[in-house]
Amino acid sequence: MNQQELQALRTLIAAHKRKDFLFGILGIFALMIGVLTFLSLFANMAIEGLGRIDADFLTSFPSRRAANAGILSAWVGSTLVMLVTAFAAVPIGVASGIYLEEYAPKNWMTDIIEINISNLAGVPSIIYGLLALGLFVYTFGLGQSILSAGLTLALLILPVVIVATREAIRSIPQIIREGAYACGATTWQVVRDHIVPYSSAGILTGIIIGMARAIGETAPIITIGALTFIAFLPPAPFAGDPPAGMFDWLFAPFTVMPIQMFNWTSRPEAAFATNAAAAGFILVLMTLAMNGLAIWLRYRLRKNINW
Amino acid sequence: DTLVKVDGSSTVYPITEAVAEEFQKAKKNAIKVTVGISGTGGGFKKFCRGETDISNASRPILKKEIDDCKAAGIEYLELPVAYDALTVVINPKNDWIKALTVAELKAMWEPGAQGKVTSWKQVNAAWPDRPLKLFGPGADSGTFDYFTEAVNGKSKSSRGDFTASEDDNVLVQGVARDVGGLGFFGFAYYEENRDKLKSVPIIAAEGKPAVSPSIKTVIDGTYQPLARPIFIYVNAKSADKPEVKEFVEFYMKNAEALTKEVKYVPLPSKAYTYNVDHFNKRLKGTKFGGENKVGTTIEELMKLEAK
Amino acid sequence: MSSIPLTADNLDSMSSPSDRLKVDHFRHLKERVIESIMFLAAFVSVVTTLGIVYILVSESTVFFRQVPLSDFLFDRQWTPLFDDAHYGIMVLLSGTITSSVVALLVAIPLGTIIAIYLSEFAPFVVREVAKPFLELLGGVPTIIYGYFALVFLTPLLQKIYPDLPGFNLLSAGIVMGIMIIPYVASLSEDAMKAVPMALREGSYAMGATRLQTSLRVVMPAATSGIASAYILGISRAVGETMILAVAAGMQPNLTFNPTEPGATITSYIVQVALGDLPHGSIGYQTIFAAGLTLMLMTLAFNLLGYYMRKKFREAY
Amino acid sequence: MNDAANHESLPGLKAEARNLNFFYDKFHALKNINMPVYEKKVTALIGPSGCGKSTYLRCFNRMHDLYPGNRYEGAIEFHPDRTNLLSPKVDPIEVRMRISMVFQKPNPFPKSIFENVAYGLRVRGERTRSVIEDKVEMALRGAALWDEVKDRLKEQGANLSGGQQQRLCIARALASDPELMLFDEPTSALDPIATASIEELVSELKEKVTVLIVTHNMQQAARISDFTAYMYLGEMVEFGVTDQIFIKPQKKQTEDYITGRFG
Amino acid sequence: MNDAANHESLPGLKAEARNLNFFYDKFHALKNINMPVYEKKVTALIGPSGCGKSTYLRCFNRMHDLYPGNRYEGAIEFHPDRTNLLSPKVDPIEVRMRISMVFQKPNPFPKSIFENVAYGLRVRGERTRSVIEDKVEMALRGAALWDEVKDRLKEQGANLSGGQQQRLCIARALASDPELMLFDEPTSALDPIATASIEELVSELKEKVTVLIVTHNMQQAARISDFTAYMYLGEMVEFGVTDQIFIKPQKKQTEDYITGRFG
Ligand SMILES: Nc1ncnc2c1ncn2[C@@H]1O[C@H](COP(=O)(O)OP(=O)(O)OP(=O)(O)O)[C@@H](O)[C@H]1O
Ligand SMILES: Nc1ncnc2c1ncn2[C@@H]1O[C@H](COP(=O)(O)OP(=O)(O)OP(=O)(O)O)[C@@H](O)[C@H]1O
Ligand SMILES: [Mg+2]
Ligand SMILES: [Mg+2]
Ligand SMILES: O=P([O-])([O-])[O-]
Repeated sequence: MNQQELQALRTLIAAHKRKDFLFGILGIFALMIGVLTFLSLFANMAIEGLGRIDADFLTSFPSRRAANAGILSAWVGSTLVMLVTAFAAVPIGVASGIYLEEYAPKNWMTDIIEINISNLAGVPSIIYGLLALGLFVYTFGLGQSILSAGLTLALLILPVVIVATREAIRSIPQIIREGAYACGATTWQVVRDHIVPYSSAGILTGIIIGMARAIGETAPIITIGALTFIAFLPPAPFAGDPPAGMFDWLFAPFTVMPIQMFNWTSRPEAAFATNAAAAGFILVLMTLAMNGLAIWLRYRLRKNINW
Repeated sequence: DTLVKVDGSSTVYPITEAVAEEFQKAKKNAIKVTVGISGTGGGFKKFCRGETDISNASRPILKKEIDDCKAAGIEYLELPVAYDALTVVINPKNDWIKALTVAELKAMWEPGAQGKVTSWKQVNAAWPDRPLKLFGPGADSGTFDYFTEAVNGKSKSSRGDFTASEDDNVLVQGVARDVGGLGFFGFAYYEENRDKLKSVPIIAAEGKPAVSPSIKTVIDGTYQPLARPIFIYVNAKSADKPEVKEFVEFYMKNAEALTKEVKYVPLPSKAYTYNVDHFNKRLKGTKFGGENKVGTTIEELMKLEAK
Repeated sequence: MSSIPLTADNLDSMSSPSDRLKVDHFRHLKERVIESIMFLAAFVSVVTTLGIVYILVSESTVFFRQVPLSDFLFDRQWTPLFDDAHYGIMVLLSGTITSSVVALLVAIPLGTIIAIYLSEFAPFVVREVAKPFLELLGGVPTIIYGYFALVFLTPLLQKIYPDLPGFNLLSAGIVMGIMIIPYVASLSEDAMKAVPMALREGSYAMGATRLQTSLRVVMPAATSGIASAYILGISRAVGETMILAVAAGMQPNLTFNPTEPGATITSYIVQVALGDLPHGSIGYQTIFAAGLTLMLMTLAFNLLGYYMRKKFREAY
Repeated sequence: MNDAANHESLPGLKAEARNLNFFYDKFHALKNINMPVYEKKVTALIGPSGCGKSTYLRCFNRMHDLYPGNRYEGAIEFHPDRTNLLSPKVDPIEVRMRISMVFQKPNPFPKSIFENVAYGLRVRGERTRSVIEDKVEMALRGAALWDEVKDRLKEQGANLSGGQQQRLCIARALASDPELMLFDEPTSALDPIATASIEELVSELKEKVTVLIVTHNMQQAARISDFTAYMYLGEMVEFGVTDQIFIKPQKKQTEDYITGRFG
Repeated sequence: MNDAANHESLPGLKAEARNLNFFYDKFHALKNINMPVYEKKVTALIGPSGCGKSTYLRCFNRMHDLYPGNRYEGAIEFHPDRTNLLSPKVDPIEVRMRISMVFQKPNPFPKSIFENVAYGLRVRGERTRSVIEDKVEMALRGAALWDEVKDRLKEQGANLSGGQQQRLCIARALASDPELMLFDEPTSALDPIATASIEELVSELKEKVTVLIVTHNMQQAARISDFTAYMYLGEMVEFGVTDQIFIKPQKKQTEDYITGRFG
């Protein structure tokens, strides 16, 4: 390569690298829009609400006096509802994703289910509330309970979990499946030993996003009958007389964090807005704590699996 | 479990919440009370299915709901608990409005004004040619129904091109930011936002004085026609349960003080004693004949209830 | 070599498998049971849809018995809760479409750029920290976003564009877009991350830069995952409620201009569902008709997307 | 085609393709193939790239079942009971447990080296730690990889060099004691020494196992196989005893290929 | 090691490894390698599987930069200006534009056959349709693939058979007119005929380009290379003119390997 060509090549590379560099800046910029929005929301809640957060705030029931009001019933409620949601949405979502990718014959039925799932993702959450009211609360007679709420939110986030699972599974190279089948593995063994382990990072993303959405939802839970003033706690999970008593909590009345916040933001007194900010702050921390394990697991998995 | 279930209007919620809080304290948590917010309509839906003991209502029970209750064999007791003064507010920088007549309000809000009356000047030639920006509660709220009936003479008869929100704080924001803004909502919101808003004295009819909303003017019946009663409805069967009976009695005993505390207008003391009497006699049904009546003063209301 | 001629009848006798190769019934049963369980799981979403459709359709029929379909489709006003009731769903559709388009114009470019940046450009630490942070964006209750749009973004936009009303589809849409970023970014990033290194090696070995590799090799290889992320994002935008209820003005307004206030199908539904209206009244029934319309609209989009993907695959 | 059949003292049959056709959707990839596979012998498949060798091999363990649209016609009879491996009544899992395969591109699982080899055993429900360890070691030794990896059994399989990965996959296939082994160019990524040890392994295997091997290397085919089949454009052009095929092929086509520039 | 250097009428140098060490994190994969690469000659790298051939080859185009934890020490000087290819100051992109590579496992892009080959041109900013078409055809012909794919240029690269994919990758590397070409076992997946055409291609390339090729096939090394390097366990055991290495290697180790059971 002569000097002249080399010079031309260097100019070209410099131009390409400039684009690269600009894109890097653009990437940081875009990322910052997201991260800074989050941080400013979070900081705003912290500035407004942090002064309000103390042990009393976490251990008091709601009250008409903003200074006495706390979020005990709300955070306990949210925690229990999320427990139900996770127990329902994760297995059903992951199993659906696996079924559609690994079992279902690739025919029009699967196509319909696929369209159906992305369609469900666009149904407004309150419609899920209306469905759940008819289905869980009345038809199944589960009442206006933690169980109904948890199942409703589970249905709501199912599309995200399913889609994330499917995409994660799709990215496993086919030769890995061939290798496993060639060893004489059954479909279930392939799923258990390969598909699930190698796609778990992506599945976890779906769970993280879905659960984050679920913990912040208000409308569907109001529809099925979450309460706003509730000054007692449901029975402690799994503490009652086994076996029946252990599940009493599932049928208890409840409230959740976003409802408490929703109520507080719509109160006339400014002091309640402070409470709402404080609750929002706690809610974000709860989201982080709830997803912490999933985030950590995903971090480990992403590090280990490279095709 | 001894549990009193209350659900319904968000307008009435603060009062019932206050009562519930004090009641539980007084009973050392031996009786549990839950209060939900699902709107007057949503509340009656549950009430008429027999799911709740008490329904909060910011308007009298309507024909459709009466029929539903009847079909389900639910009988009820109607107890007025307080007054809400709908307050018309403007931006503090608005210096051309000292008072408004109902006719002027009508000129702004009547259906015919839609798209046409867009400037203050069009309502009254003496006012400046500034854009008129209207804010009001959502078209499905009791507050909206009442206001339209009082101002335009017919419930739900209104122009549609105003900014609506279920959340009165949003309306506060809207008017506080717009010099040409005008809105209406419950008195409590005005009380809490006196620094951001100005209330408008209302002239009920030609020749009447301009009256500002306040506890006093509501009680003495001069704030007209925008003061409206709010209610609780008690399921007649539940009324026989000791815990519900105790709760209702406690409600009536403490309503006056607690109503004031949450910035609503209490009824005169004798109204509450009358309510207890009414309750104990189990006088079933509604006095409003399935529709909203405008301009019922406390005096009239008590006469009505005494019938 | 045993050259028994292959005829129809010995083919038949042959196809009865020996004991050793016969389907192991116990294992087969176990597999079938597992498959059935998985199928049931997948069927949950079908049942959910059927349930939703049943509720929407059965209540809508009551509605359409009283409101002619032509009014519903062609009236240019939406005032079902007013005395002078009009039922022109176009009004709400325009709000839904406008706000969703604004949201997607924010979420898709930003989300994609972030995904590429995190997957191909960012140092390891940045990537692993930023991703969960972004995902928290999806966990902030939407009511907070609503207020963010109303009291922060709108005044900010008014500085640039003073005529902007205090309630508008624009700032609600933008904030909605930001909220959706994690859907697009996180799932796309996963898809890109899963592209085999061998492909990247192939591209870098040709002298390609990161950007070239990302755009020309990684993205095409991750198309399926990115498309799914977009579809989820679009769906989320169409179904979002609270932000619009707070910040967009709830004012039924037939417009595609984002700087105007507007109402969407979702904000209308939540307003009515949680409001004062007697259930079962015609006003209340409108939410089912509106919900059904939204569902049909997303169905149309999804069918279009499905058709295009099929087409695209064949064209390859 | 029938030279082999007329050959005296023929060994027993392990399998036999009869009028085998295979379609990738519409693409007719294998055309009416008839070929015996003799028991405890090595049969080599040769032919130019793209002629259908891999496709044919993958019929034996029903790999094509994994993809919709693929279609078999005809039969592969599996002896002694002459079950048609391709029959829908035959369990492909059972088939694959008894017939194992080494692929053209090495495809280690993203698991440790040890787990890669142990996988076949785990699938068969083997749980005893010591049994698994013994078999893994034996398999790795068989695949001439033991010395290189014995100290790094816990490392990821993907961290190995190309040739090591290929041997890892061979070990994986070996570990599960199959009756018939399918090799798709197992030594293409290997150096002569590793190749030699794999060839040696194949010769040893012959005592217990039947082997079907695809190779591009004529010398290899000549060295290790007892029978050779030459394929071209999806057809079986010639099948016979290896010596015969290499010394005196019946078809001009075969001769051209074998005596090609490569000698 | 320096036999070659003493050899008379030596061609010009294209590159030279000097005290090159390479580490996969803690694993010391290349140990103090010194080796010249002569201009417009073919240099073959031989050695047992896992000895570090791929690792060494990938140093030349800085492929290891893509993974964290990898570390180079020493230098690969690139002539005529003797820039150290491994220096952080040298732009890996420029290096890769001038030095192209064919990988051990074929890795076609998820694009059409045409776009796979055109990729290098597009990366270089070439836009003219006719130029691209010409170069693509030339490259495909060079890689002996044109006849097989000329009617299906729009099909996905991944739909090709293993050997076809490998040739596609060779075409891709060819299309961008590099100065130095790195081949990592380019013919391992190929049948003799395709192999022969690739070998022919390499011989033709020599007129314009320098070639560094990893092969397991001793005959191939002997046939096509001018110089041969024998590596073992990360070390460069012997380097020299091919004929010399094959006929009279200096080291016992090399002799053992070359005259192994294979030769
Ligand atoms: N999945 C597929 N879909 C359609 N055609 C295919 C598919 N896989 C392979 N083919 C085609 O089938 C023919 C036979 O392919 P096969 O992989 O069996 O060749 P091969 O003889 O193994 O070649 P090689 O030696 O290059 O591996 C080729 O023409 C190939 O292009
Ligand atoms: N990513 C990696 N991390 C750690 N060790 C590695 C990695 N890649 C390769 N090795 C090790 O480095 C050594 C050299 O590997 P390399 O791939 O260079 O071998 P090779 O000579 O090309 O062998 P082959 O002929 O089998 O391809 C081997 O011992 C291998 O296990
Ligand atoms: Mg093949
Ligand atoms: Mg290698
Ligand atoms: O919640 P409301 O019925 O008072 O609007």
